[in-house]
Amino acid sequence: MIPPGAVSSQASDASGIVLVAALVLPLVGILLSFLVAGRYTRGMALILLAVGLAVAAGIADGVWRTGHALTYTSGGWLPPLGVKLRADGLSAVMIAVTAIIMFAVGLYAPSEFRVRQDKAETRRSFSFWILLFAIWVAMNAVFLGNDLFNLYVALELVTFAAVPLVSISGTAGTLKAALRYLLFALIGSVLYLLGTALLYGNYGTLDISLLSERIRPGLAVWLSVSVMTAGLAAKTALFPFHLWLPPAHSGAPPAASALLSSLVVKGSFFITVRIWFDVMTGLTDFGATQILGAMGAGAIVVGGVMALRQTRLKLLIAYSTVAQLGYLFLMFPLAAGAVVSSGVTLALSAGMFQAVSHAFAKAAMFMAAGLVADAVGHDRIAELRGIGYQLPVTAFAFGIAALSLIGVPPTGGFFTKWLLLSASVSTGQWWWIVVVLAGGLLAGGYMFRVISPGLAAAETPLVFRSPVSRNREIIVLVLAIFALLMGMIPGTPLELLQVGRVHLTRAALP
Amino acid sequence: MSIEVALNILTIVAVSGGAFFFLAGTVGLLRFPDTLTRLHALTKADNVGLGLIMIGLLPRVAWPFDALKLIVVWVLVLVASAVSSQLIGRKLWRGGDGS
Amino acid sequence: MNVPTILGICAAGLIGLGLFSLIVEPQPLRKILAFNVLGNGVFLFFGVVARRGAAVGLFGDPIPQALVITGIVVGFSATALAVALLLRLFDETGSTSSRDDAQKESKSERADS
Amino acid sequence: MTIGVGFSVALGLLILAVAVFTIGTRDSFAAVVAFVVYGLLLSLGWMNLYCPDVALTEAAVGGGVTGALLLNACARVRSEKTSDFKKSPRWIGRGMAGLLCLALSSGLVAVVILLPNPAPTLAPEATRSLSATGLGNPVTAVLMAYRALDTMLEKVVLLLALVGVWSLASDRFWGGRATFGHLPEPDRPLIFLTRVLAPVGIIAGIYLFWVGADAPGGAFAGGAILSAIWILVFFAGLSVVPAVGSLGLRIVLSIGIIFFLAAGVAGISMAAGFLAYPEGFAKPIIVVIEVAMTLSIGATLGLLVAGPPGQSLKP
Repeated sequence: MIPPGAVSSQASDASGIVLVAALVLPLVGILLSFLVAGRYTRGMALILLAVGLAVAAGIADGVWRTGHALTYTSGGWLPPLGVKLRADGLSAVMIAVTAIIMFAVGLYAPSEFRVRQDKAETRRSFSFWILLFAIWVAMNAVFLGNDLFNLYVALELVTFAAVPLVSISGTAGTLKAALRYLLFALIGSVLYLLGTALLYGNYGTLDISLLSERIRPGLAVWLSVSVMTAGLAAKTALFPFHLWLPPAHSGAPPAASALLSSLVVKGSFFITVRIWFDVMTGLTDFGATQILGAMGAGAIVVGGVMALRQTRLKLLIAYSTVAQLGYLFLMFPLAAGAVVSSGVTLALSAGMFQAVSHAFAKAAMFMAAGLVADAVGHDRIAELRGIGYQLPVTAFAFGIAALSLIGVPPTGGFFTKWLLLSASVSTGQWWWIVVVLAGGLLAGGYMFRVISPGLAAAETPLVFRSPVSRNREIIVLVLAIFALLMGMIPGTPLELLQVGRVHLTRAALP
Repeated sequence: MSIEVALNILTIVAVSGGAFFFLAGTVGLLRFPDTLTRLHALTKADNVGLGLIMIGLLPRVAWPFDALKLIVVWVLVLVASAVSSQLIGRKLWRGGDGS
Repeated sequence: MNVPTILGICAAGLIGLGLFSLIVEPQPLRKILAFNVLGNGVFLFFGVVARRGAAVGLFGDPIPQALVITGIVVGFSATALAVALLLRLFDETGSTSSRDDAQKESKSERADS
Repeated sequence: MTIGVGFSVALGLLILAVAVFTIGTRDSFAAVVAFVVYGLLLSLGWMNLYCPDVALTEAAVGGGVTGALLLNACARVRSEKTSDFKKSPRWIGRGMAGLLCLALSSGLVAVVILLPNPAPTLAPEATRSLSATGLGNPVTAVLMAYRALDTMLEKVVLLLALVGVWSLASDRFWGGRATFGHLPEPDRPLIFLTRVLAPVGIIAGIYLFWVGADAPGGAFAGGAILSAIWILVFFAGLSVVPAVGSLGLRIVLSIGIIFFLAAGVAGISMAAGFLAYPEGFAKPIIVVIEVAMTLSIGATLGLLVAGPPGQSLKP
């Protein structure tokens, strides 16, 4: 059926069908683990996650080969009436990262989430796998959405998938953390929805591409972008809205923490990028982006200082997430200060590169911390002396991830910082250089606090409660190596990130 | 006087009367001293008020479906309010607090 | 002044009230109520937009109406999840407060910055 | 028109007043009751804006089921029913928050007054494409055809909320039944009411969903009414809440998504694409999906109010 007003050739872009697969696959996973939960879940999950890798590769390949964004119009109803899915370079990269980390988490997921042959489904096994798929569909929906309300639903999917993961262990502390997280997330999404309403009321469309053509500066746009950004910042745990993150991320089981810290917070960040770069094309106000950058700088400093003061490994990693999220927001002032379009590209690449390399490094770190905590039964840093000799693979993986967060060459983190610094230099905003360097020093400091006792010789070896699975150690190591590789093969991902960008600074161009 | 005018007058009188009873019931709810008397004011006055409004509206709607819907609504509200006030009263009788 | 404008001003008031209560209210149950007041304000704003978009014989633009219906159900889901968390927390600790540790943290943070 | 404007002013003031009371009163129970009133007044507001579909959904979900949920919660945390202002931020913090919210409200008022004239609208597009869907109610067409993707994902949100609520159970009760906290012994009048209301409610729910294709109504309003009846049946003790481990229950809960997804995928080969319906069959397919959705919504809303399982199957 070709609806009136729809252009058939665009209505079902054949190559765009792979975008649908990225949504349908995890949905099937949710339904199957809801209905036939039990001992088949894990095997089924791993198959679906492996197919997911192929789908992600297909999207990246499609975007790369065609050189422009893939689109798919749901139901053949063209915007503004209908909803369009769109994968540009940013989406393709984030979908691929999500698929890789999902697969790793699926393999890593500890035995408490598996169901033995003779046992019935447990609460944790039931919830965990459904929520894993839920995070997957939510993230893919965020990355593919090209419609503000569709993105709202995707944001809510993220919330409803992430909050129960925080409280899955059911202790009072995690319940508290989950409730606080939920309340923050709800404020965030309702503010985002308010901004959506303002934009629709003024421009009569929710489609990002159409909106960017119609949008004109004015009170309504200014107000809607402010409330949306504030809401999304609350969901991303950007300083000063970061208080919910450390207890939530450190209280969850390690497999869940890895998802929350590496992916979930990037969802709302990604939508912020969409709004500032794609909706507000060329309207970004330099002063406003300085505020966003200042919040990022605050996050880097406060997160770093707080991480230095932690005595528990998982809390330290969680505070390091607060700090690392700060770097993401430096891209807004750097892009707004750019006078040529390549400067915008540089800033955008720096931010997205940080998102990706932090995702790998942080997932590896939380999983490594989980292995350590499983083995010795606690995560008190002071009592982990000599762990490096007893769990060399895990410690090595943790070390690589730490080097990437600090920004030591040749890791992905180094490359990110290098991009940020060159963007700061080229736009003459020297103050961000200070922040980036200070952040690196702080990261060096708090990571040293973990690594130094870990590599010290202990008089008595630590007693392990349970042996550490070699396979799980290798998964962690592979993720850490991804964080490392990001710094060595920067060419292709950088070009891929640029595919489908409608550039960018209309204001910057004469 | 045509039938239409008569129906109009019926509607005006009945709906105004109904509104008055609602008002009286609400004043009772706010001014009476304890739960039982408030309950009394509310249920009595509101049921009469609703009945009057229904009578006033019946000539305004299409026969038979919309009118039947109105009547069903009225009956359901009567049953629900009777039962809920009964439940509140019973709770009080068994020694709940009267606040 | 017409009907949509009046209800739009009402929506603006509800949004401010709800957000204020959400920020300052310490009790989670009251925060949940505030979230609902705020959410309904946003929905009402959509309704104003819908009504203003009346055209071609329709009394309003159907798109925002459909968005609100979706939004109401999502808002209810959120309320249900929050209430379940709160009740479980209450069973576990005898209190619904999610704040005490937050205040401690913010205090210690103020101390070092 | 002036009487209409006067009515709107009064209604708007009343809504604001009830909202102020909801937020300001110290007694949480009174606040919840006021919130239910607020929901009902908002339904009137929606009728005032000529949005009957939203009014129905708001009355059923926003006021009704949410009210039941919050009242139940309030009764269970009775011991701390008064709002504790000592713990709230100091007056400087409150003042800052107040100023911020006042600024937001003022900005919004300005935006409302400055909204463009004529207002941008998709009503013409929505009407023009209506014939292709075979539906008469444009709101249903938006939900089930134009923006079907959102509706489907939102069904997933609803299911996830339930999974989240269930995941808060104690491990020992897993597989068991939800308990609504602890229900009191049902009273005889309540049982009588339920017996009278249940058949009427089921008919009303089905009717609302059925007319939704062409008139105000639809799966959400219908499902909400079915759930309300279901909750009443539990309260009256006429039936037990199904166990979370029951496969039948899980099929009912997910059948809306399953049908939606199946129709969507079938559209790839049999129609213009994902979530497109084949020409001439749009309406029957939509109705079938809506039947499944109404069932799923009713069951999910009811179980969301019932809470996590708190009673194991084996005593």
